[in-house]
Amino acid sequence: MEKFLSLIRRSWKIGLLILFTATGFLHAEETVEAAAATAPSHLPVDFIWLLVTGFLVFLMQAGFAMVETGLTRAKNAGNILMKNLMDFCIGSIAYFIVGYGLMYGASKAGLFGTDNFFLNKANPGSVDGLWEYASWLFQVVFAATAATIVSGAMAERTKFTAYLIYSFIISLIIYPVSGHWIWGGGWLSKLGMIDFAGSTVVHSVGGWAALVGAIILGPRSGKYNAQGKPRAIPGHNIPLAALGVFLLWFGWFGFNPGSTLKFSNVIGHIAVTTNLAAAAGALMAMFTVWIIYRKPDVSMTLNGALAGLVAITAPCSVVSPVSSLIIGGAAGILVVLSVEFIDKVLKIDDPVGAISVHAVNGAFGTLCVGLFAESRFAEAAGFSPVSGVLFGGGWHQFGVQLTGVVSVAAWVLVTVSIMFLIIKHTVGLRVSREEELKGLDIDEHGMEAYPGFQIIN
Amino acid sequence: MEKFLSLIRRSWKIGLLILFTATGFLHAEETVEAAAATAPSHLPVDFIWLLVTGFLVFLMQAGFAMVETGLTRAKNAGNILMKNLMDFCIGSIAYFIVGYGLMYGASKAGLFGTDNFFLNKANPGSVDGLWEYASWLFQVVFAATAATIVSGAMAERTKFTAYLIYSFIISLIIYPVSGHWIWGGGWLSKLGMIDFAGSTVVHSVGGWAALVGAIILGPRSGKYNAQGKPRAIPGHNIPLAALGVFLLWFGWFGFNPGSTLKFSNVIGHIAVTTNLAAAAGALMAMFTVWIIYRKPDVSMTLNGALAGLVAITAPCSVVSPVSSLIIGGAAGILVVLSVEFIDKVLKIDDPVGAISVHAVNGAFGTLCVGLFAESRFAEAAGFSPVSGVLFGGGWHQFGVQLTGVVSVAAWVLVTVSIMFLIIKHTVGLRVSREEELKGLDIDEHGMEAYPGFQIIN
Amino acid sequence: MEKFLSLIRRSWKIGLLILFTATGFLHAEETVEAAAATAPSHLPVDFIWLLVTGFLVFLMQAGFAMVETGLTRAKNAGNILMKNLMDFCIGSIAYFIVGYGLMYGASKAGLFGTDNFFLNKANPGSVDGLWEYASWLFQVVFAATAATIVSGAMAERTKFTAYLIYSFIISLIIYPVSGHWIWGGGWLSKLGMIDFAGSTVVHSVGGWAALVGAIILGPRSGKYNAQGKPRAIPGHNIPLAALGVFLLWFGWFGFNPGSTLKFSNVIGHIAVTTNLAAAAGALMAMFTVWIIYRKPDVSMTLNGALAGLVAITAPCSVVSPVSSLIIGGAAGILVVLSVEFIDKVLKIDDPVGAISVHAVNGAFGTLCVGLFAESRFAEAAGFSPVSGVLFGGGWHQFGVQLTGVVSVAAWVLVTVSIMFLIIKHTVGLRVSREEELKGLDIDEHGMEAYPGFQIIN
Amino acid sequence: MKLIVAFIQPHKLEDVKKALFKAEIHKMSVTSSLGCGQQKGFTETYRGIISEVNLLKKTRLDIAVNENFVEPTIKAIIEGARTGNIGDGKIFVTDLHEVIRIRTGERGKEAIG
Amino acid sequence: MKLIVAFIQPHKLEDVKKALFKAEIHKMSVTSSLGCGQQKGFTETYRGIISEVNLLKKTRLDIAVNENFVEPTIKAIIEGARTGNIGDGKIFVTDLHEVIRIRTGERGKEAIG
Amino acid sequence: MKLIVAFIQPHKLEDVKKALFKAEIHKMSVTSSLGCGQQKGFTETYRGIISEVNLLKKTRLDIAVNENFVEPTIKAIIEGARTGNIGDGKIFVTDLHEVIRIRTGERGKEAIG
Ligand SMILES: Nc1ncnc2c1ncn2[C@@H]1O[C@H](COP(=O)(O)OP(=O)(O)O)[C@@H](O)[C@H]1O
Ligand SMILES: Nc1ncnc2c1ncn2[C@@H]1O[C@H](COP(=O)(O)OP(=O)(O)O)[C@@H](O)[C@H]1O
Ligand SMILES: Nc1ncnc2c1ncn2[C@@H]1O[C@H](COP(=O)(O)OP(=O)(O)O)[C@@H](O)[C@H]1O
Repeated sequence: MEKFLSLIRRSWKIGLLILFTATGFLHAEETVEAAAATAPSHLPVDFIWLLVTGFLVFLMQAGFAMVETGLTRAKNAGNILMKNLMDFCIGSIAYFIVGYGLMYGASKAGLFGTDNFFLNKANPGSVDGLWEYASWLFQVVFAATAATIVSGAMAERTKFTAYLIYSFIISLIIYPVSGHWIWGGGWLSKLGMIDFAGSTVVHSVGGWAALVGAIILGPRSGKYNAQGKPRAIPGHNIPLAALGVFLLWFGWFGFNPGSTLKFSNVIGHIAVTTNLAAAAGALMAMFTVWIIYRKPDVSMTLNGALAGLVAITAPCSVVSPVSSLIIGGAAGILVVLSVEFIDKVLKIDDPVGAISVHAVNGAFGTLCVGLFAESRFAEAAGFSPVSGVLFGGGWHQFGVQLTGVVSVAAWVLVTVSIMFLIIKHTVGLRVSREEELKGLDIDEHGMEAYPGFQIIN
Repeated sequence: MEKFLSLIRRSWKIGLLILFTATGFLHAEETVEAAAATAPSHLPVDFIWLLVTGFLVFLMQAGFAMVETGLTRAKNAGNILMKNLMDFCIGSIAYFIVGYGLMYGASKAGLFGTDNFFLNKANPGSVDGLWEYASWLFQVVFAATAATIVSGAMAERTKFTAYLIYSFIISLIIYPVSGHWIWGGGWLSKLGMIDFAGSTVVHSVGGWAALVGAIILGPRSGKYNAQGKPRAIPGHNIPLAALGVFLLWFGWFGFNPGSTLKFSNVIGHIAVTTNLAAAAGALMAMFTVWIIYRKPDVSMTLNGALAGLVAITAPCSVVSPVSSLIIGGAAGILVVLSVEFIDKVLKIDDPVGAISVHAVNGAFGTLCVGLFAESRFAEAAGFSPVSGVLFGGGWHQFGVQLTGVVSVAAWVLVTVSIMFLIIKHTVGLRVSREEELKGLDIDEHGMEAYPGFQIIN
Repeated sequence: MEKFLSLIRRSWKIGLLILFTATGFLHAEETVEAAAATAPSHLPVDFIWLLVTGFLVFLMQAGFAMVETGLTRAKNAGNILMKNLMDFCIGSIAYFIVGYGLMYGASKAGLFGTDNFFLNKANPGSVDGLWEYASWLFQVVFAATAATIVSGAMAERTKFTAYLIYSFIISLIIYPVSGHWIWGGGWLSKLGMIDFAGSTVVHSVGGWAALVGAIILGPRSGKYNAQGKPRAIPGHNIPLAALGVFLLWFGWFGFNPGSTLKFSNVIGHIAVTTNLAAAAGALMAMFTVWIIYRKPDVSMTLNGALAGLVAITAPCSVVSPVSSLIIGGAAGILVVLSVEFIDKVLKIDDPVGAISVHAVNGAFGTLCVGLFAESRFAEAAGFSPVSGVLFGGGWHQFGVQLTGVVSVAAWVLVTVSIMFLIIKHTVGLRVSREEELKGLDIDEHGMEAYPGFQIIN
Repeated sequence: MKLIVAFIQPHKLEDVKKALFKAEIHKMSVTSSLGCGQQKGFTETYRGIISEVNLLKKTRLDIAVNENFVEPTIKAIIEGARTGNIGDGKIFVTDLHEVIRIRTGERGKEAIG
Repeated sequence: MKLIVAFIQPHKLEDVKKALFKAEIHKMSVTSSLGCGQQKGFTETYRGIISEVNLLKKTRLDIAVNENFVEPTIKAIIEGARTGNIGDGKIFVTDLHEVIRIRTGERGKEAIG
Repeated sequence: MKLIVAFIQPHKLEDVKKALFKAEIHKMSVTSSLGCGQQKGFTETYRGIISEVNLLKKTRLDIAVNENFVEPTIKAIIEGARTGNIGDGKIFVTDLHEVIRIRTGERGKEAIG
């Protein structure tokens, strides 16, 4: 019995010890009962995981900036960099003031959130209150990703002030509302839509906005000749663009695995599907251009990697590695065909391929959930055990996904059209032809990106 | 009773199991009692947090290198890169030999540390001994940040050997001593000074040293005309500079949140204030130049983001997000006015704006603790519950902060002046006018940064 | 007794609570007994550490891409970027299909693994099954590092298709087999060889392959004059190369500390030795070139940092910080002499110094384990308490290390020679002289890396 | 034969090329250059310093033609480059003593086109 | 005196330099340029667009020589640059009125070499 | 009219411009160039290889002037560029047949300034 009692004593001590050390914030004097009651809902590993992955996603801003700068002309480099920087700065503030509350606040009819503006539910007095800060940080870098996509499609001809206004509005209202539908407990999430890391929530939103912007702006002067045939306007710094893709890929390891939103054992699986889809995307895009045009085009291959990443973003946690190869590979082919189609048939001028990468593959990836999901992965990732069409789950989930894709597209296309048209008829959306020919750096910013270098065009 | 006993058995097993797995280093054979006695003072999450954030801070070296290279001329690019690389290499060694001990060793009268040179308190035999390594790693990247700031202000005219000597001395003595005062348990920390992540400890130290260096060196030839009017000498690669700012911002998510030095639930809050201040800094700097000079200058906006980051570094853990917006925004305005003042009134030539960003805003940020601190945040971050002037705390804390700012400035200004004057009169501080005109790359390194590119000037 | 019972109840509650929150995946309904039985072998901190460090290692792909692009000519920039991207993409797939199984599957006579192809042991149903994914992710980025090294040595003259084939084969078979010997439980690991993070497993494998490739290809045209004297062919973008080195250094903080493969308290120590060796490597390389050629050459100093990193990779966990300074410093000197020797005596054309950095210093670093290992570090890192020659351990361990170095070299030299010779006589290994002179970008990819810039050569 | 050297606004290059092609002048060499002319430069603000940039980016064309093509070439350049604003550029005409086509070794009028 | 201006294929520069050195012509100036000539440009595909690049990279040489060196210079350039393919380039020769060596102020035939 | 082409040390450009402005010559075109002259090149070490760089960076000036400005221009260039060392550069003067200001269509002496 003595031994027995000592055993108990020990076990009690150990329990307390671990609780104490593991959670950190509990004071030893508190009674154990109380301790159990205030047990942290968010563990240190949750904080660390969410923040570290959020930091990686932040670095995607650098990635986008480099890709977009590299794939456009030297004379507009300063301008595109400023736009990339500013959409993050303005977006951060808009998302702090209103966006986050609209997305994750208490839901009004499943349509939008209604509180937690100015992060006012966050506070330093409790773990939950502190968690709110970490959560905002993670969400703001996603909001900024959606915002920054547009700059690429509208590059080399958009007025700087117009872009600032656009940045504010998309992060303030447009992104948060559809985000609420899927991630904030809104109606699409209730329907059972799965968009794990945001093929639709983030990428399609950015992509559709990019589509509208590129259409309303019209093509860069010189992009189409009198007969409507497209001309190539090569990007001025391919190494920078490639660096950008590597940074984006790196950031995506935050984007997808971090979307568990707290520590989970599935993070490794998500990293694997993410990586394989990107690899397959680049590879298949390369082979596709190679076959069609006889040369493995570098910038298109770079787009292929991004297409794979965008497509796997929704299904990354619910599909097998082999499926991720298929999804990524298909995305790689799709992006080439889509760039072709948009450029040559629709005659929409998208200098960096943003529409094909983010809108088209965002939609494609979201639908892939309905095709490739496997219940065993879905369950491990914390979803209900859905299966896609190809794994015996029938067409229900696909229908749900399609509903999500279409309704978000509709929301963005309509609101963004209104926004851009208002901007166009007030401050103006496009620089003058003169300014465009000289380059936006000179007139908008009074500078050159590479003074001293002899550059033609 | 049987059920009861089995419950106890189970609970005992679980306790042991968790202890075993969670701490990792305890051997199963050790008695539980002993285990409790040697409970680790540093948890796995502490190690991971400290190291991962330290790694991010390391990447700031790349950020500084890119910013400084981008904002200077192509003919000096190789030289500035070498300086950035070398101050880290030499600084690492100096900080290993002496610096770390001087900063964090047993305090001598609150003035400097006296042991732990060559990391000799670190050892692989205990958690505390192993922690010492992690701690050094985190600290050395901070030391290197202080050192590297100077290269920007002294760019394009400083002798390479002189710079190597400077690097060694600042990391060996100058930075560690004032660091000891505030972070190493020295007299300022005893006064109650709060400099959470180093607006003063790191940035001001670098900034004041930069000021002295720039003054003693004198302006680049051609910077001021005969009438003393400044001429613009544009940086040669703005995309590189922008990339550098993104890398710095990313690294700052290690710099500030990591300065908890172990896991803490406040890391999310710190990340939020850091991000908002940077965003506000960039935005306000942009609007300020825009109003004054009619153009949103890119390089100044980049400086604005950095100014916001430097200013929030001291108060990041003790102020609210809204305060961080104000602090960052003010820093953004301040940096523009300061660059103006230094360039046009003081006529000190600082090619990248390092003095304005790091010294001026480092001081400003440190004082902001005395203005904007709120007890609820201070407490959560582990400080005594101080409040700033604006939150009813009176002027005491402000006075303490001011004492810190002034005394560190005095320490650095005096020691660095002596150092640079000695260097000047021995090995020489500045390259010849001829060499400066040709570019430092040719004469100091026998190379060009961009061979093959046609570059004028 | 009432108090006693309540104590027990509490301890039971706490135990369960912690178990529940800490492991996440256990369902409350499961009996405690069962829970104890399936206790996770892999903790959250293990997952986080492995994945985050793996992500950092991924970023080394960007580092290699930038270093290799920067140190070669503008006319081949697109090509080298594509090669860097593609070896990762193809390597990922090859390593998924076969490589990983061959390296870590059940060992056949200590020679190669025989199962776990297509990651088929991974599954979402258990912690171990999920761990397998994380583990693959970490391993694939190492495999890709080995693969990508070769592109630098073979730069500016290798056919793109030949390179794609090479990439596939090295990640499919060559790297995994020797990797199995040392890391997969194969014969060298049984001999007791210590190659903590892969000086031999990763770097030497890449380096020897690079050597073979560079020999079979022959030098770039114009590299040696009629008298066999080497000509300098300067890299076109030194800032990019420097950025690459910073990214590699950053990634190495994942490479070495992450090679604990799960959380361990020694990670800080490893980060310290890694950092000091890199610093010493850069410094000593700089002084060495400075003394020999009167100028501190930038690209050689960059190589020095990498040499230090490669050399410390094997011994990072078993040597003291002071030893790491010596190892790194020696590596810095060695790399300069080796570049000299290879370039001027052997007359092998290695544009970026890959052979000297990875093969020579990989071998050197592996041998350093046998010289500098200290039992106290080895033990803390989980090895048997070996000591090197200089610390009283005698020549045994050195002999083992040497065996490893030689046998891996033999394996790689033979298999890679066969592979390259087959490629050479089938698809062809080298582009035509015409194509080489024009630049590979034009003919292989139909593009230029910097259109618009006026570039000579 | 004459060598015509023109300095034009960089963003007018496309228009000038078009005008030249229309005039059946297909051969030329193009370089980027910095110019100082009547267009006194513009004021750039860089980091708060208003600086007079007096070396403006220009594009230089070198066109070798036979005598009868001199005026059409000049006309085409003017047509493509003129906006009526300062900075439009200048055309210089020098005598060309000899032209040799490297490929064939042909000389003179034959070689020029 | 004559000023010889040649536009050659960039990758022939080394060979041309060698040929010139052999002919004892050591002084020259080299610039990169874009050229439009008989070589009608190649088709590049960029992002799936087949585009006719008609401004090809060329290297421009400016060589000032005394009369007796004109033909050797032309010969050397041709020797180094000719492949027989379109795109080999052109050589233009103009009269040189005066040459001044800045260092010494020397003029004319003395100054040229 | 004459076209003056000068190759000078890049870092002398500012001084030369100043000297030209003082001599009231405000119009010019500037290009960067590589030159091979009496200055035999310097030895660069790149990665341990001592290599003779014999194409040195030079700055090229093109200045079109009326006859009476030829000597002042030459003098100003020399004044700004001369250091007395090898590498100071050269000035070439060719005849200028015609000048046209694109903006106005003016020709000749009027157009040159
Ligand atoms: N006298 C000259 N010598 C050399 N280049 C000249 C001369 N005059 C003009 N240029 C070149 O032509 C460009 C345009 O000349 P500019 O005077 O601005 O045109 P405009 O005559 O229409 O005002 C200048 O930037 C310069 O490159
Ligand atoms: N009439 C011309 N005026 C100016 N430059 C010319 C002219 N003809 C040729 N060039 C230059 O010479 C280069 C080579 O000429 P090209 O016609 O391609 O050679 P080839 O005569 O062998 O076909 C062109 O790219 C262009 O730069
Ligand atoms: N004969 C020439 N033809 C063309 N360019 C020349 C010639 N001589 C000199 N140059 C140019 O002038 C530059 C300076 O000439 P250099 O001989 O170095 O000057 P110095 O006569 O003072 O020694 C050379 O680099 C080259 O660009």
